[in-house]
Amino acid sequence: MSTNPTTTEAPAPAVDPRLLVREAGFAGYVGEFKRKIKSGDLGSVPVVLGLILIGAIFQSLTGDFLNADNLTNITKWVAGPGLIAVGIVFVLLLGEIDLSLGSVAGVSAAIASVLSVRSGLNEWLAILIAIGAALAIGALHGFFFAKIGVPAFVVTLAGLLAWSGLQMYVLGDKGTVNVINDGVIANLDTYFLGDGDIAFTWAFAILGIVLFGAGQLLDSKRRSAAGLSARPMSEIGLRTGVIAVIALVSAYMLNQDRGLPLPLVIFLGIVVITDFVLRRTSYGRQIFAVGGGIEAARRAGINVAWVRISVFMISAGMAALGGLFIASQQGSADKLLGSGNVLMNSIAAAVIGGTSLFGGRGKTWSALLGILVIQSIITGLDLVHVNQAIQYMITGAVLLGAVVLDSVSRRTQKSSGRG
Amino acid sequence: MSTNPTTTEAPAPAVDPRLLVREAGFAGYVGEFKRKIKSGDLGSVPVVLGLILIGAIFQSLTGDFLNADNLTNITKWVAGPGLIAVGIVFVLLLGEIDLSLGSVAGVSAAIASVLSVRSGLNEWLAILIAIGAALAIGALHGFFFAKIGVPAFVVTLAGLLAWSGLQMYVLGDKGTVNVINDGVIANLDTYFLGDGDIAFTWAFAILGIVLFGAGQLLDSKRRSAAGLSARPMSEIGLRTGVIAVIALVSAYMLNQDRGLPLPLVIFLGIVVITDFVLRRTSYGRQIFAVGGGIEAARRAGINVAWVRISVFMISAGMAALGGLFIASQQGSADKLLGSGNVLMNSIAAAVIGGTSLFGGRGKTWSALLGILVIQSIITGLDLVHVNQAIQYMITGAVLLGAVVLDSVSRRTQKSSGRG
Amino acid sequence: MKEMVHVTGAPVLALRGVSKRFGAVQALTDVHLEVHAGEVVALVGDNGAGKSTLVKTIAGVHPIDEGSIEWDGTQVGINRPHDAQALGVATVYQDLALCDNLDVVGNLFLGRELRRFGTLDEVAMEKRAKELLDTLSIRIPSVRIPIAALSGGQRQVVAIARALVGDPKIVILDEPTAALGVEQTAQVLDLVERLRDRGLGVILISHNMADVKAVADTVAVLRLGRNNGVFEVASTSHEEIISAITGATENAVTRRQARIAEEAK
Amino acid sequence: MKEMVHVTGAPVLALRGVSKRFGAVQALTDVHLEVHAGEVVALVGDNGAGKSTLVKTIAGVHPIDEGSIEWDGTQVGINRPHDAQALGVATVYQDLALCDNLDVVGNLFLGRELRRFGTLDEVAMEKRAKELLDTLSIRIPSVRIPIAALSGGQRQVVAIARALVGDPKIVILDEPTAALGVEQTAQVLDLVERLRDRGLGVILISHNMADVKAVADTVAVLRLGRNNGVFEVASTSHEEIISAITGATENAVTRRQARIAEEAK
Amino acid sequence: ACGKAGSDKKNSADSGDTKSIGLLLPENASSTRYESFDKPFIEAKVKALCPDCNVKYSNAEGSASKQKQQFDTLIAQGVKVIILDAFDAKSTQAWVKEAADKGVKVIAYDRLATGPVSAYVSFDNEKVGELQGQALVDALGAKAAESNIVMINGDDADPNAGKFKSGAHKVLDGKVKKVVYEQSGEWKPTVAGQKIGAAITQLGKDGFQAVYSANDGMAAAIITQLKAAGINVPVGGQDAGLDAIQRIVSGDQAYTIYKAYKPLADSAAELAVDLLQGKDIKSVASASIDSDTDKGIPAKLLDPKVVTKANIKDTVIADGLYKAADICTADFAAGCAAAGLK
Ligand SMILES: Nc1ncnc2c1ncn2[C@@H]1O[C@H](COP(=O)(O)OP(=O)(O)OP(=O)(O)O)[C@@H](O)[C@H]1O
Ligand SMILES: Nc1ncnc2c1ncn2[C@@H]1O[C@H](COP(=O)(O)OP(=O)(O)OP(=O)(O)O)[C@@H](O)[C@H]1O
Ligand SMILES: O[C@@H]1[C@@H](O)[C@H](O)OC[C@H]1O
Ligand SMILES: [Mg+2]
Ligand SMILES: [Mg+2]
Repeated sequence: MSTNPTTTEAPAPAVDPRLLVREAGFAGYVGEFKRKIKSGDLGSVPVVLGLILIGAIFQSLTGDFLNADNLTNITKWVAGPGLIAVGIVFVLLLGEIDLSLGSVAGVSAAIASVLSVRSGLNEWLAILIAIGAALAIGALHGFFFAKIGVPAFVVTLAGLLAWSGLQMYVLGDKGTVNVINDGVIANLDTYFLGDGDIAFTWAFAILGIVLFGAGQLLDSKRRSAAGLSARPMSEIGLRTGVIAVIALVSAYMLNQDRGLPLPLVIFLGIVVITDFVLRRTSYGRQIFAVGGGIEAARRAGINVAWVRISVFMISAGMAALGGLFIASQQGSADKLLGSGNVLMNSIAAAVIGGTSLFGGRGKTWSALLGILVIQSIITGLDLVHVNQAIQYMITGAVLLGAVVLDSVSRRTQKSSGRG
Repeated sequence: MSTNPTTTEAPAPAVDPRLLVREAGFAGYVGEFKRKIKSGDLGSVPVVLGLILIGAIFQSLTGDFLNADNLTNITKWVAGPGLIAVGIVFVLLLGEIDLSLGSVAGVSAAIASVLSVRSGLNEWLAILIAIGAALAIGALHGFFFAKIGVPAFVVTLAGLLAWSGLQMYVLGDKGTVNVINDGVIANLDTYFLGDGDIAFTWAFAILGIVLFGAGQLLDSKRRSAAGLSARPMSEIGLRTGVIAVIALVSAYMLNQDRGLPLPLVIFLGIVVITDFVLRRTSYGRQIFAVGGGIEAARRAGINVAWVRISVFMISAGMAALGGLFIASQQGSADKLLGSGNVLMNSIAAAVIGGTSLFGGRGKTWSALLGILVIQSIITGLDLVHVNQAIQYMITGAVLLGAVVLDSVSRRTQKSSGRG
Repeated sequence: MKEMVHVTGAPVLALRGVSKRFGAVQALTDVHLEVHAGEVVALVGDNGAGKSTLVKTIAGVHPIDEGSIEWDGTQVGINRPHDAQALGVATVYQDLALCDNLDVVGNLFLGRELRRFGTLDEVAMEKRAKELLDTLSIRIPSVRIPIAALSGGQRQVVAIARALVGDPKIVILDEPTAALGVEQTAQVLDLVERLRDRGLGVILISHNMADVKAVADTVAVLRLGRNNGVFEVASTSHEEIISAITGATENAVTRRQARIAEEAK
Repeated sequence: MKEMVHVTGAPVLALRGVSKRFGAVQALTDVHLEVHAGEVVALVGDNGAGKSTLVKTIAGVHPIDEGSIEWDGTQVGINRPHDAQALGVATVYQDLALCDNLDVVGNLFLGRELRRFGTLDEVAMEKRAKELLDTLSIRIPSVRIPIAALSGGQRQVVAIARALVGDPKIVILDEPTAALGVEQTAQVLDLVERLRDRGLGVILISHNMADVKAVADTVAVLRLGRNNGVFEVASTSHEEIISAITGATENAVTRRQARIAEEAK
Repeated sequence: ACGKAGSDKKNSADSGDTKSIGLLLPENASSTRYESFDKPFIEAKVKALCPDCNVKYSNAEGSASKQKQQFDTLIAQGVKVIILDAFDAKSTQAWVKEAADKGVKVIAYDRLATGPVSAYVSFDNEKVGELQGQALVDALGAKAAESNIVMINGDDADPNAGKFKSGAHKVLDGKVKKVVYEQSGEWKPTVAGQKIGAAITQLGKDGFQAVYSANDGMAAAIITQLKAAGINVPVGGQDAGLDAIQRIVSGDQAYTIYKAYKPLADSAAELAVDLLQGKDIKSVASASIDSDTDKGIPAKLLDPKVVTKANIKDTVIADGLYKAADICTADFAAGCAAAGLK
């Protein structure tokens, strides 16, 4: 029962022989993909599949879901809750929650519109003040959480109440304020780049593809130069190809309708920027560290309190932006803006997109994917004429269904991994 | 710089000499208390102080807060959301969340009233069916969470939507159903034991005191008999004394008004029972273990899936009970029962009472303390009669204030402890 | 190197051709292992050799990908920790796996609480806990403080004591003395011998060759996830085992010794 | 027992009368300790003696209750880990304190990331990480897998390598070789010697007397949270240290040895 | 037994509070009317009629259970007269009875609470729906019969919403070609905006000729989405919010329903003060109405009015609800001039 131990090997560690190196070329890509399916390590694929499924179901039910103008509407409406969801991703990365974001969205929209409409302030200035107020609110939450030690849940629950009170107070007796006709806020939702010029859409899509491809190439070059394992060209090509197809098809669809919607551009821009901050800067690394193990982060000399406070400022700032988009979409700021399902939808978006509620795992792209799922369900159901009770039940079922796929694949991953 | 090492001691471990043993008698009790204040290890004391503070403030503002009938009202109104909060404590102990409990409360109340009023079923049977439905709902949530691996947040968010749809559907076009006059559900809120006979109140208070004192005594006896450290008599006396004062004063106040309210008795009874289950049974221990470290619990051979499913059943069952109390209190089951702030208030109650959102730490008594804080704020503000916007802001501030005390003391504890 | 396998009847536990993969890492490849009643098998190997992974497959923490596990000669499926416990496997994990929020008593009896009238018998458990810890000569300020407040060694002893509650047939100890002081280590080695004498099978993982040589009957070496020899302790030298572990006769250990010898001159 | 303290000028770090209490447990009472440049101080003691607690007060994890800390002869306040790092203390904790969700590279450079145009320079960090791990002769499947997927020993090496990023004046190692294989242990001992030769002060906590005797200049013994002697390694026997640790000349270790000797007869 | 609870208490309710009037309003979110109009008007009128009286106000925030607590709290405070705008009129039977047993009088305000209420002041909610329907037909003019209509209703959970809906259907069904899309906007502007988006997708830009919106808040979002899609059809609401009046001025919205809050509030205040002082109320509440539970309730019923560009001056401005200056901010100056508001 004994084997002869090897005694010839050199002591300095070479590449671990147990690491399954993928075959080169396309075959290797396919093999790797198969392995990933088996071990459930599929990243965003299940959510994207869920999205496709939702689209297919609603299209077959209504025949209108894949209309260019419906799709355009969806891309416009994801911006408001989507931006709030981006803020939530940051908070969730810390393993915390921010319940106040709906109210913060509401109070910011109220401040911006009251200042610009009733007090006649310059609209840009009004917007800046509103965002500034939101940042201050976030800093206050962060302070009570990080410095006083009140659980974030309680701080932001108190905020949820207090800021919606403030929102009512700011709007005052006269209530709802219409946003300025054709003003900055009004245009957030309604403007199409170049007033619907299709050139903008194509340019935007191609820019995206080129940046993505170039980034991947450069990275791969640097890694090879440093003697590290790098993505093979075939894979870079394939990935860029997939991105290109998505971008170009989207551009084509948008151009069938009104062109490139401003809210989509801003939302995508913010997702890209925040993703960069999280993955490519020390600050982002610190957020992950605090979320993954606060004690380890503290012992590494990270200023945990500052990370926490700043994250709550970011989430409040994003909520303010989101609130402005919602005001733009409904044409007014009112006492209800930001209440109801807004917060839940945004949190759900982040979670559906794959951000963990327990900290340390997630990305802002999940806000985009998740809110697309949710907004597709909402819009799809709007096209189906059933009564409100049934609609609620279906929404619940579809929401669950969209995540089951993802969970099943993750479960495989879990059972084949540690823990 | 070297000291002479001791070389005489026996190797078998005796009591650790570094453990600071408390002085005997009353002086020791005071010393221990001082030490606890210093290290922030105060248990429920800060929350109770917060409660007293809230009472004092509202009494001085309105002059009506400490009226016997206002206090009686508060004790009646805590039952509904309080029972939901008890369910939430169970879920929080696992480190999870259940967003559906408001809807579950609503749908259960709807089922019970529709069956008993519109279908003319026996009211007890209707209640049993409603609770059974809630347990089934909880099992379904648990199944998707524990077996399929969908995050509890998403499962119960889907539930929140689906069950409130079901609630509307069950109530149908006719909407609101009034509960049967003087029926079982109606009495849940309005009945006073012995129809207001003061003997019941006194008996209940004395029973509580005796059970508490006897329990402490017996426990201490058994421990001494087994040679383990036991609570000294002086401390047992002091603790029982404090409980006695609280119980007798409450009884006196209640007897100034309508006597012993049924909802208070049921709520207290359920808190005591669930506390017993959590602290004195293997099942309760398993819940703590899963919440404290799921992997450790799994490796200890605990059936984690079953613990999770059962906990979601408990929370849904508690929500159903809570829903019946709410229906009783408002005299009807309507489409909005359980919506709005019900869920948030219940979660906040659990957290304010000291149950951790991150699992493994808490008790059902925290539901009682927390809901008393919240209901006192709500009732107090109702007595003050300021406008809504201001009320919201004050509620937020008071809520935060009530927890700051607790957090500050816990923070001391943290900085003087590990981590 | 001699091919000597210690046999006293059929093995209680036998692994046959076990493989286990994590994502892109093949942690175990075709591993064989046998443990007999009354035998102490030391499982040794370099860091990352797959020892803990192997132990976890036996304990039901990770189900195996390929191969089979035999218990008293019949093939069994171990898919969750509960299965292993039901067979009679008690495991002390390298990462301890204790519940930070429970106190020492709670952790010791987790899953096997003592009861009285259906409710937890805290008094009996506390008493038994003290006795157990005393036999391992550890001083813990109080058995009622949460695990989170214990020192590294104190926790390790609690984890070891856990394995003694209940009535196992095989005890697996994954680096049980790593965090222990000299005295506690001696106690654990004594304990291992007592377990063997009571007819239990013991799998002991350790990087300490002195300890291994002191208590083990057989040494199984893992290297890069594969078997790399099984040795009879009595007839194998320290150096033979080390070179099976490192896969080289010349290694950092010998180099260091050579250098020190050099410097001493 | 001789009273010999190794002195090369003023100590870099000196603890004077440090006390620390957790709730009802007095973990440290009036503890003194000095570390000089180019000196390896071994800190030994029974499980729960307070070694890790002492180390954590130096590293700023727990602020001290009483006493003072001197750095290069001037009194300093160390209230958070950042303060200690700023002074030049690098610490390898017994509980490692790594972020499970970050990969090996992320953990190694946490708080001291290499940057390029203001953004993380992943390529440079990955390269450096590989070099660092190579010097500690550990084989890790990939430096891009999360810490949670590593074996016990692999994690420990990552934690040790972490302390070498940056430019410390004092390195504290709390049981650094507990989970390491023979080869890796030898490498870490080599490393300690290299650090000393570079003029750094090293505090090494270990339960392994052989390792202590091999690399330490001075041994400080803690017992039940108090100083229990400081010894010059060269002139102190194994037994003397052990009896200072256990507080008894007769203990489980000697009993075990006696019994084995007996049985051998 | 040893006796009844409360036997020796100096019952605050018995001693009574002869200076306080309770005011319970149902919600504050879906409409601004309650805190902008009802509450201040009632307070002012009470002060005018009885200078040392005060009004104790609470808002139920859309929850029957919360309203019951506020109701009981008023009774605990010793209030003897309560003006109740029930969040859910069906639920109140037991409460009102309980109050009556304690000698507390309840005036049903706006919504007809069940139970033995002392009086009722209101608009007829079904009538509101009918007016909305008629105003939409009027806005369409001659084309009405060939027009397809989109209806965005209120929240199914709100009992009033059903009344508005059925009232509107009563008029629209028959007078217009067809209701081609009908969904609940849940009283939420964003939801309403998205529903109209779906309607546009499904029906096309020319697929409908008018939109019924149950209130102004939802109308704002609907109009924004219609504009963005380049559609210009009549849209109507309810509540006469300032923003709605402005949209009417600018021609974006066709009409709103003005429930003349002032007379409503004044009558309620008069009734309350009379009841408090033990006077007869027949002079104010001269009509009589039956509720689900009680018959012959003394009532005062007011008529809601439709507001269009033509009668802004004679309604909301004449009643002092808004000043021309409130309405005519920079954005709306041109429209105001055209409508003759200055
Ligand atoms: N959950 C997991 N996911 C991915 N890789 C894993 C996982 N668990 C273990 N591994 C890998 O499997 C290999 C074996 O790990 P294992 O913990 O069994 O080693 P070990 O022999 O116990 O080492 P040590 O002596 O350091 O404890 C390691 O390379 C490790 O990286
Ligand atoms: N956060 C804490 N709360 C309460 N007690 C603590 C805490 N941390 C440590 N202790 C206690 O302080 C004592 C010393 O612990 P410490 O971890 O310093 O021991 P150690 O010498 O490092 O032991 P080991 O060799 O086992 O690692 C122990 O009795 C432990 O229970
Ligand atoms: O005035 C309306 C009110 O009656 C209804 O209940 O809620 C919506 C409002 O617009
Ligand atoms: Mg291991
Ligand atoms: Mg230690």
